[in-house]
Amino acid sequence: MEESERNVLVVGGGIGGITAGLELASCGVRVTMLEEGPSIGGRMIQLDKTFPTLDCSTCTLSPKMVEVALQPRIELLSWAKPMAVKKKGAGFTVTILKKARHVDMKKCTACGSCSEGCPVVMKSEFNMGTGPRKAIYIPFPQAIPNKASIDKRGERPCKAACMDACPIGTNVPGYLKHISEGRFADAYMLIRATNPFPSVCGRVCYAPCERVCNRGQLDEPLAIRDLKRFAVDSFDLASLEPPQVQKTGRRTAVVGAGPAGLACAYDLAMEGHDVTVYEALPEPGGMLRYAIPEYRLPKEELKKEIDHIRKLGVDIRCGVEIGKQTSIEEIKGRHEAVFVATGAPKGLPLGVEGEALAGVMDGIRFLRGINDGEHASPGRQVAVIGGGNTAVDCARTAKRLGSESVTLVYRRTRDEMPAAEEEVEALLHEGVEIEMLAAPVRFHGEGGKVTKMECIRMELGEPDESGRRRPVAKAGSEFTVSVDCVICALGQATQTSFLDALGLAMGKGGTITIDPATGATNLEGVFAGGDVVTGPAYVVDAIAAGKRAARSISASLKGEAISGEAGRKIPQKLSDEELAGLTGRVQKAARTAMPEEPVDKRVTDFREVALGYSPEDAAAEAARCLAGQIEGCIQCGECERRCEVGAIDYAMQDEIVDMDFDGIVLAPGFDLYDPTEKKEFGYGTLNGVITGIEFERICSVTGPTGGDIIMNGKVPKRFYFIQCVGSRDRQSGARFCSRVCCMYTAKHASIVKDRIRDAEIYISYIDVRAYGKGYEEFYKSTQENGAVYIRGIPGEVTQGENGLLVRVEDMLSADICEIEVDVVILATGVRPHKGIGDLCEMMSLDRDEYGFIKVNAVEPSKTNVDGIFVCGMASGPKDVPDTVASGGEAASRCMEYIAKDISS
Amino acid sequence: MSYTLIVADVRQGVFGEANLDSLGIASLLGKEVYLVVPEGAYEMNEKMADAVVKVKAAEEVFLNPLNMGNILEQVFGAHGKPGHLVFCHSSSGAESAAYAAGLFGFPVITDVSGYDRERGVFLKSYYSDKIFGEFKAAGDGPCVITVRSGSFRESVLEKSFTARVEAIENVEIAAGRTFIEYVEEEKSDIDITKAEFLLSVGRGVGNQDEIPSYEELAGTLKAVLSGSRPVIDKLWLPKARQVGTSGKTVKPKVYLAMGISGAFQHIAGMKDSDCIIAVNKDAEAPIFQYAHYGIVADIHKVRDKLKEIAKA
Amino acid sequence: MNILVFTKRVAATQEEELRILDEGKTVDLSKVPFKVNDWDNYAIEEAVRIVEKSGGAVTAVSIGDAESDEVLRRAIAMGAKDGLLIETGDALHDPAARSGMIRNFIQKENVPFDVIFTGVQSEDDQFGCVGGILAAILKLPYSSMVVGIDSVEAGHMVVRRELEGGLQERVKISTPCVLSIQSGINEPRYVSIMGIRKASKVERKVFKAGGYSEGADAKIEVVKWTYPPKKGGAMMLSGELDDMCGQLLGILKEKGVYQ
Amino acid sequence: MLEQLATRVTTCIQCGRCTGSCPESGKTPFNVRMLVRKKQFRSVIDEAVPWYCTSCGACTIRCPRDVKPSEVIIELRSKMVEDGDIPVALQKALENTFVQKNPWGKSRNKRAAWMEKLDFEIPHVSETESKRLLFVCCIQAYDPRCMVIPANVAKILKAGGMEFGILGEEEACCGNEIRRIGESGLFEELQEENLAAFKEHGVKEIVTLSPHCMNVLKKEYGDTGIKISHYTEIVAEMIANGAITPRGSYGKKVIYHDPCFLGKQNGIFDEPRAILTSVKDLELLEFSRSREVSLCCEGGGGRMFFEVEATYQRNAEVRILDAAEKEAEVIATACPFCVMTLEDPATEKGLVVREISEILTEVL
Repeated sequence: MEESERNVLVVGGGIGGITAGLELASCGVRVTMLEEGPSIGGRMIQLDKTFPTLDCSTCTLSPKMVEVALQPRIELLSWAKPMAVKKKGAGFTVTILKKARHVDMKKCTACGSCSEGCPVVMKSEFNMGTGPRKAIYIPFPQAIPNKASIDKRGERPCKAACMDACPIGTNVPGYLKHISEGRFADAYMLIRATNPFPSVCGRVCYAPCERVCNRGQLDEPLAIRDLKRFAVDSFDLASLEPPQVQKTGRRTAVVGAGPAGLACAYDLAMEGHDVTVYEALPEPGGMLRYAIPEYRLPKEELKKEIDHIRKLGVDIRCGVEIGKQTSIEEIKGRHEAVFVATGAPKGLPLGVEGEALAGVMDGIRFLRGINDGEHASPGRQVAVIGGGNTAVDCARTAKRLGSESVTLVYRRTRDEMPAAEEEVEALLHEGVEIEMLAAPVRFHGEGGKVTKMECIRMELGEPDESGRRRPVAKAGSEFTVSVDCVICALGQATQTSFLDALGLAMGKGGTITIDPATGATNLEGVFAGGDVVTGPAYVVDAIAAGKRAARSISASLKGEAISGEAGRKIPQKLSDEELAGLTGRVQKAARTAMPEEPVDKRVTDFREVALGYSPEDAAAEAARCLAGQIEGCIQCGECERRCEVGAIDYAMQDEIVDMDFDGIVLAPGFDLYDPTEKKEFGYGTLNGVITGIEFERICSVTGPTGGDIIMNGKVPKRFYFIQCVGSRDRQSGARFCSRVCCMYTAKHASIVKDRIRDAEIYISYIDVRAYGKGYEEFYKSTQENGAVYIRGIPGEVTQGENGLLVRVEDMLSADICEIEVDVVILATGVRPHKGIGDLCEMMSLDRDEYGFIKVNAVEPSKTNVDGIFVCGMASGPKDVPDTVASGGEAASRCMEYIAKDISS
Repeated sequence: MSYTLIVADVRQGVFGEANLDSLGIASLLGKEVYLVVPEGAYEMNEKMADAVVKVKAAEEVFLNPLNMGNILEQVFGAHGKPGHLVFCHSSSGAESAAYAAGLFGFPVITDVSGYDRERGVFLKSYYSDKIFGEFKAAGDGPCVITVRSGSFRESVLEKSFTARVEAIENVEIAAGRTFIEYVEEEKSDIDITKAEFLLSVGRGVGNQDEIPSYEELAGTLKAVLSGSRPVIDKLWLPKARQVGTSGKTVKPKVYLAMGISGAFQHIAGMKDSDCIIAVNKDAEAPIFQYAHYGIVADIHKVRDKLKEIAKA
Repeated sequence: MNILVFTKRVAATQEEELRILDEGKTVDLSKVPFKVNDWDNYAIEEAVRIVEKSGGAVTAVSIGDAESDEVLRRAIAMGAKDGLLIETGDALHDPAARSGMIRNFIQKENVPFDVIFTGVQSEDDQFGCVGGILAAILKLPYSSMVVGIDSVEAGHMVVRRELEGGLQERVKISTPCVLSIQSGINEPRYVSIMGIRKASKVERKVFKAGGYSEGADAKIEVVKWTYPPKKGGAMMLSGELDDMCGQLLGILKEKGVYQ
Repeated sequence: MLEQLATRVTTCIQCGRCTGSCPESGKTPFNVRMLVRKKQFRSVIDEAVPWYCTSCGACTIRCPRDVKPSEVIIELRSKMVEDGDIPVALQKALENTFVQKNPWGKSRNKRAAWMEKLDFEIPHVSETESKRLLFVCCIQAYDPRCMVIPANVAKILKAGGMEFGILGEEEACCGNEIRRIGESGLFEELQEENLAAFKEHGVKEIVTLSPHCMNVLKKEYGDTGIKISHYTEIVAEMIANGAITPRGSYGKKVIYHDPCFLGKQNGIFDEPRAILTSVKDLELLEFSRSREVSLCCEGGGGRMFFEVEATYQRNAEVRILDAAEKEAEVIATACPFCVMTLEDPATEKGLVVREISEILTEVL
């Protein structure tokens, strides 16, 4: 027959459908093959071996699958199924649903890095749940088409505002998902992917993510920072070997070993560049090391992070003061790029009379002294001036050093205090008082030591440029309090005099002016970021600045144009409708409180206040994340971030198309009986009870263990196979024999014998149905190889002391045996495919009493509808050879039909 | 009507203790007491009756109710009809009493356990002792009564003289029924349902090694040893010895339960015993609700003490 | 062999608390269920076994009110061929009266028999006399307390009688005769409700008692019904071990089981 | 009339799942598969054998062919009952039931004697508005150990604000066990008597105490139009909707034993557990053989009234050993038969058996 314009639809990509499709295509017919799942191959590709020759199933089938992919007359549509069928002349118009796979098949290279990063772990359908897969996945290496797809089962109920709010775009939903499912190390690594200081951010980050968390609209925001801390605590960073990176030999320098500098250094080192960090102080860490007190961020934790950066090859040189040991020009000359991140280390003076008296000190210096190991009490009656985090740190520290009374004096009210709310809360808990709407105007002293502080009352006036209401002194409201120590924590300033020689463009207040998108200064090769650019700000902003500079430096070193980061999205709130929709769906649950050291204990020393979650608490808290409430992809964006070819498309939509065909071959395959309802066998409740197809996956070289029979981490020795589970069974509605179980069980037994020499094997049967050539012989040899066949089906499987207890009557002796085994394998019978009902309805096909497609007895591929043919298990139980034969038969019947159509 | 005639209860040469009850009621009836016995070496206190009529016939002949008619006719011939004709309420006594009552057309009241002398009424059990009836013979003719064992023993009055002895020389032997032999019950295993005195042990015996010493106690007390289910289940005693719904239902005169708490199934098998004595260290044991007498004590100590006293 | 078995419907009082009414004149049985007399059940079973083995027929006879038909149906279900009811409204407490009525009935109706079985006694009145009196007035040999029928020959039977203390006597008794059957002689078969329903289809003849009461007057009378002397719960023996054991042995002696 | 439950012996393919499921197989001569086979071939059956069945129902539930082996056993027994070949103890139970409407032969007049333990009156069901009947059941009406159960349940229902009444002396044995013993005629009589009483008093709803009663009323009395529940269903609901709240604490480790007639045969697994877990400080343990694979205590199918001639470890004892291994202090169950069978070996091991209502009453 010559090339025709005939088109045939093949529904189902199992061995039946493949056979029919290839036969038809080889006859010149254009074939459209619909596969409901991600890949063709059907059940057969899941098998380890085929019966009775014990040929490798994959070896037999995958060439045929490849042929399907290469056959130009076959158009393979995966994730596709028919929706409606209309008769059109002698042919049909079929409405086909093509489900969105959210991956552009043209771009996807099947590199697998998307799956690697995906935090959503699901059960692999291919492995029958015996192994995992990710929400973005390729079901198995031989898959056709060999493209990833995203298992997106529902719309994410929140908008991941957390990620948008985070200056470094931390994959919050991703790591929460990991934590909620107990994969704590994965959670840590996901955090670490964008953040060289998880331990710091898990403790002192101001958590902009939590402020925007949309769970907060429902009940309370997730404890994102605390969960990060949990992930950090459960990971031993010291054991993490830094990745091997290809060295570029490019030399870069970072000035200032604070968070911005170190973050930049880390990212540069990860790119393979040589990095030298210059730090004036004796230890690296900047403000993290010298300003944040031990009870909030233990030095040890910080040291671990910095050690890891050093392990990466970053050369941190401390005690090197620019302008003394070396000069900025010299550094610039020796390196191809310099990142300046010297921070804002200078305390701002108060500017009132008596500031020079002994006992009046600068907050930053005070904290630095403490962090250097000084532990003398600053005084009995301490006043701390200021309302920021530094002021709060000073006050809580003073309390810990034994000061009798500590009072925070602040110009505005508590609402305007820039310090984090929970810090202020803790401060009050620990017994520090806040004197609001007051400002010192004068210090009085005796013998050069401060004794009294004179303040004035303030009131709030018009808002200033910061948006806060400006405090205005109330004339005549002066009052005096006794003090013996005043700590001023009003703010910090940069110290940039050593840079003067460079000629950097400077902004107001001594900050360096940069391109905010790239971090570049006016000088080529010089970048800046952190507090030296912004004035005092948050840790995570500094880290972001460091990372931004590293990105720009890397690009410039590669000779690429320095482009800014793609614009960050603005965190979105939930609309009222969205919120209403959630209210019914999501159970309200309060945020899990972080356990803390009791107040009476903690104010006596510098131990860390926040104690960290237990794994259970952490998992429970993380499970509150709205993104994690849906099954499948949580749209955390990790794959998108990793995909180098930009193939990910979350917005991809399902497609519905109408196509015309001259004939249809149905090969939808079958389902396996779910033995859960047979409670007595313990499937789903007893560990070690599995189905035959699950066992097939465990045995398979393409399975989760690479073909080693390992269950629960051990090689099982004692096997019990139970046949006829859900076959010949009136109670489960299937009185028919499934035809394949006797032989696949024999096959399993011989696979076990082959791989585990000393295995004990029992097989319960009613009667062994070994029809045809080679089958009976195979059954015999299985027996001869030592499988014990027991005539009689067990009544129940229970948990024994050292395994599973199978209770069975050996009917040939009428003895009741209790046999202890490691594994019980249920030879589950076959059932009509669950989609067969819809299929038959849309095509007006008759079904038989068991629900299979009804066929003509003498033309076993013919259905009651002319032009629609069926092959494989869709019409009743068949083994692989019979299915292949039926595929061929269906193809030839279909050819006959469409040829008639041509000739007429 | 000047006398009370007692037909003696004898068996295998023994003049049974039950005769004391016949003699007792005869004393209460207050008339001359005539006692009919077969001639033989029966040990009895001949001061208890006014006259003893010795029947020259074998014991088996005497005990055959068919012959009793002829014996009694001879007594009546000599002394006239008695006011009351008294039998023991025993296997043979009851048999002969009924037959004699039929033969002579006398009224009969059986199983008499009390007598009200004032009102001349006999107390007879009804409905398994749940109710008693006060009975009286209609008319003034002779009346046959059978007396319940143990009911009148205390009323026996010893006469101051030895009874005079009379004899009946020839007894006409009826052909309708003849004695063949005595049969001891088959003793393949003891039938606990037949025992009058059961010593029953339960879980409280603790272990199998204790069983022989309870067997020994049973021997000393001439009791039959039985057990509750746990003891049988553990094969400490044979199944035939089990008392309870799953074993045998027993109604001995005395049921001495040692170390049996009184599971419901067990109680069902023994609650109708005449006298239940329970020994248990648990004062709350349910068996005490069914027992007539109870001892709260360690059963092994009680066992040893009983043996000690019984042997002394 | 034709066997006539007397069976009586009696009040099942074992579990009941009985009340005496009308100052001792009546016992209230209005709420008490009724059943077949246990001893009669054994008698019927034994009779049925004999005819099953050596031929003949069992005829069950009951004296009582119309309800007594129940025990006849039961007897038929067990294997009796016929059921005869001598219907009387009054309770006959006097065994002499019962026996007289039976004699009159047998003679008047010419009821054929080779042997008459009765239970040793009935559960309600516990007289244990009907068999003996009946034998005497019919001038037939008699044996009570029959716990075994060893052989049934033409003209005689060999039976075992239960004596005290586990002893039995074997006697030869010529037929026709009257035997009072002791419980334990056999294990009566269970009579299912289905069996009783089937038996209902067999016709039972009813005779009015009035025709047989001549010379069967009561010879004794009930003066009054009384309650038995009250028994308490368990009397707890107390004292030292010696005392308690001593008292225990005393009780054993008193009960006559230990000398 | 009970609709005859047709068994399907001819469809049996001799797979043996029944024997493998049977709590009596192996240790006793009872082999249910063999009996079905013999029934197929009408072979002679040893008279002693069918009486081992505890009617736990596992065989029937698990039979893939719907042969209903436990009904086959009833059929075999029926034949034996009609022939009078029946163990004496069972015979007594049947005769007692015939006379006194309870297998123990206790006075029918004392069927409401358990109420003496109550400090309030329970009306006759005809005097109630709801026409809701508390069906007491023989063992709980008479056995001193079990009499507390109706009293407790009555207290609990009252506390939950539920109105109910009883039939008192008019109540007859439900007949569940009688039917299983094979005395179908007697069962029908009991059924008729009870149904007549239900009808006469317009009973609309029945709360049962014993799962055995519930089973027969629900499944074998035909379509009565009466709502039948086990009390645990009612009480669990009361707790769920706050009608009653256990206030006291029960600081013990409690293991729950599923009665066959409540669990396996009627699918009530969660309600008793819900009641137990609602009790403060009560630590609920589970047998490794629980719910659908719970081990039968051997109290059913007439086995309460007679015990077979066998010397094997009784399931009740196995159960108690399992409970002890799980370090349970209390074995809770919701069936009087289970209480009776479990209590004896439990006492020996120093464990306590409690009907759920006993625990609940303690903490209410």
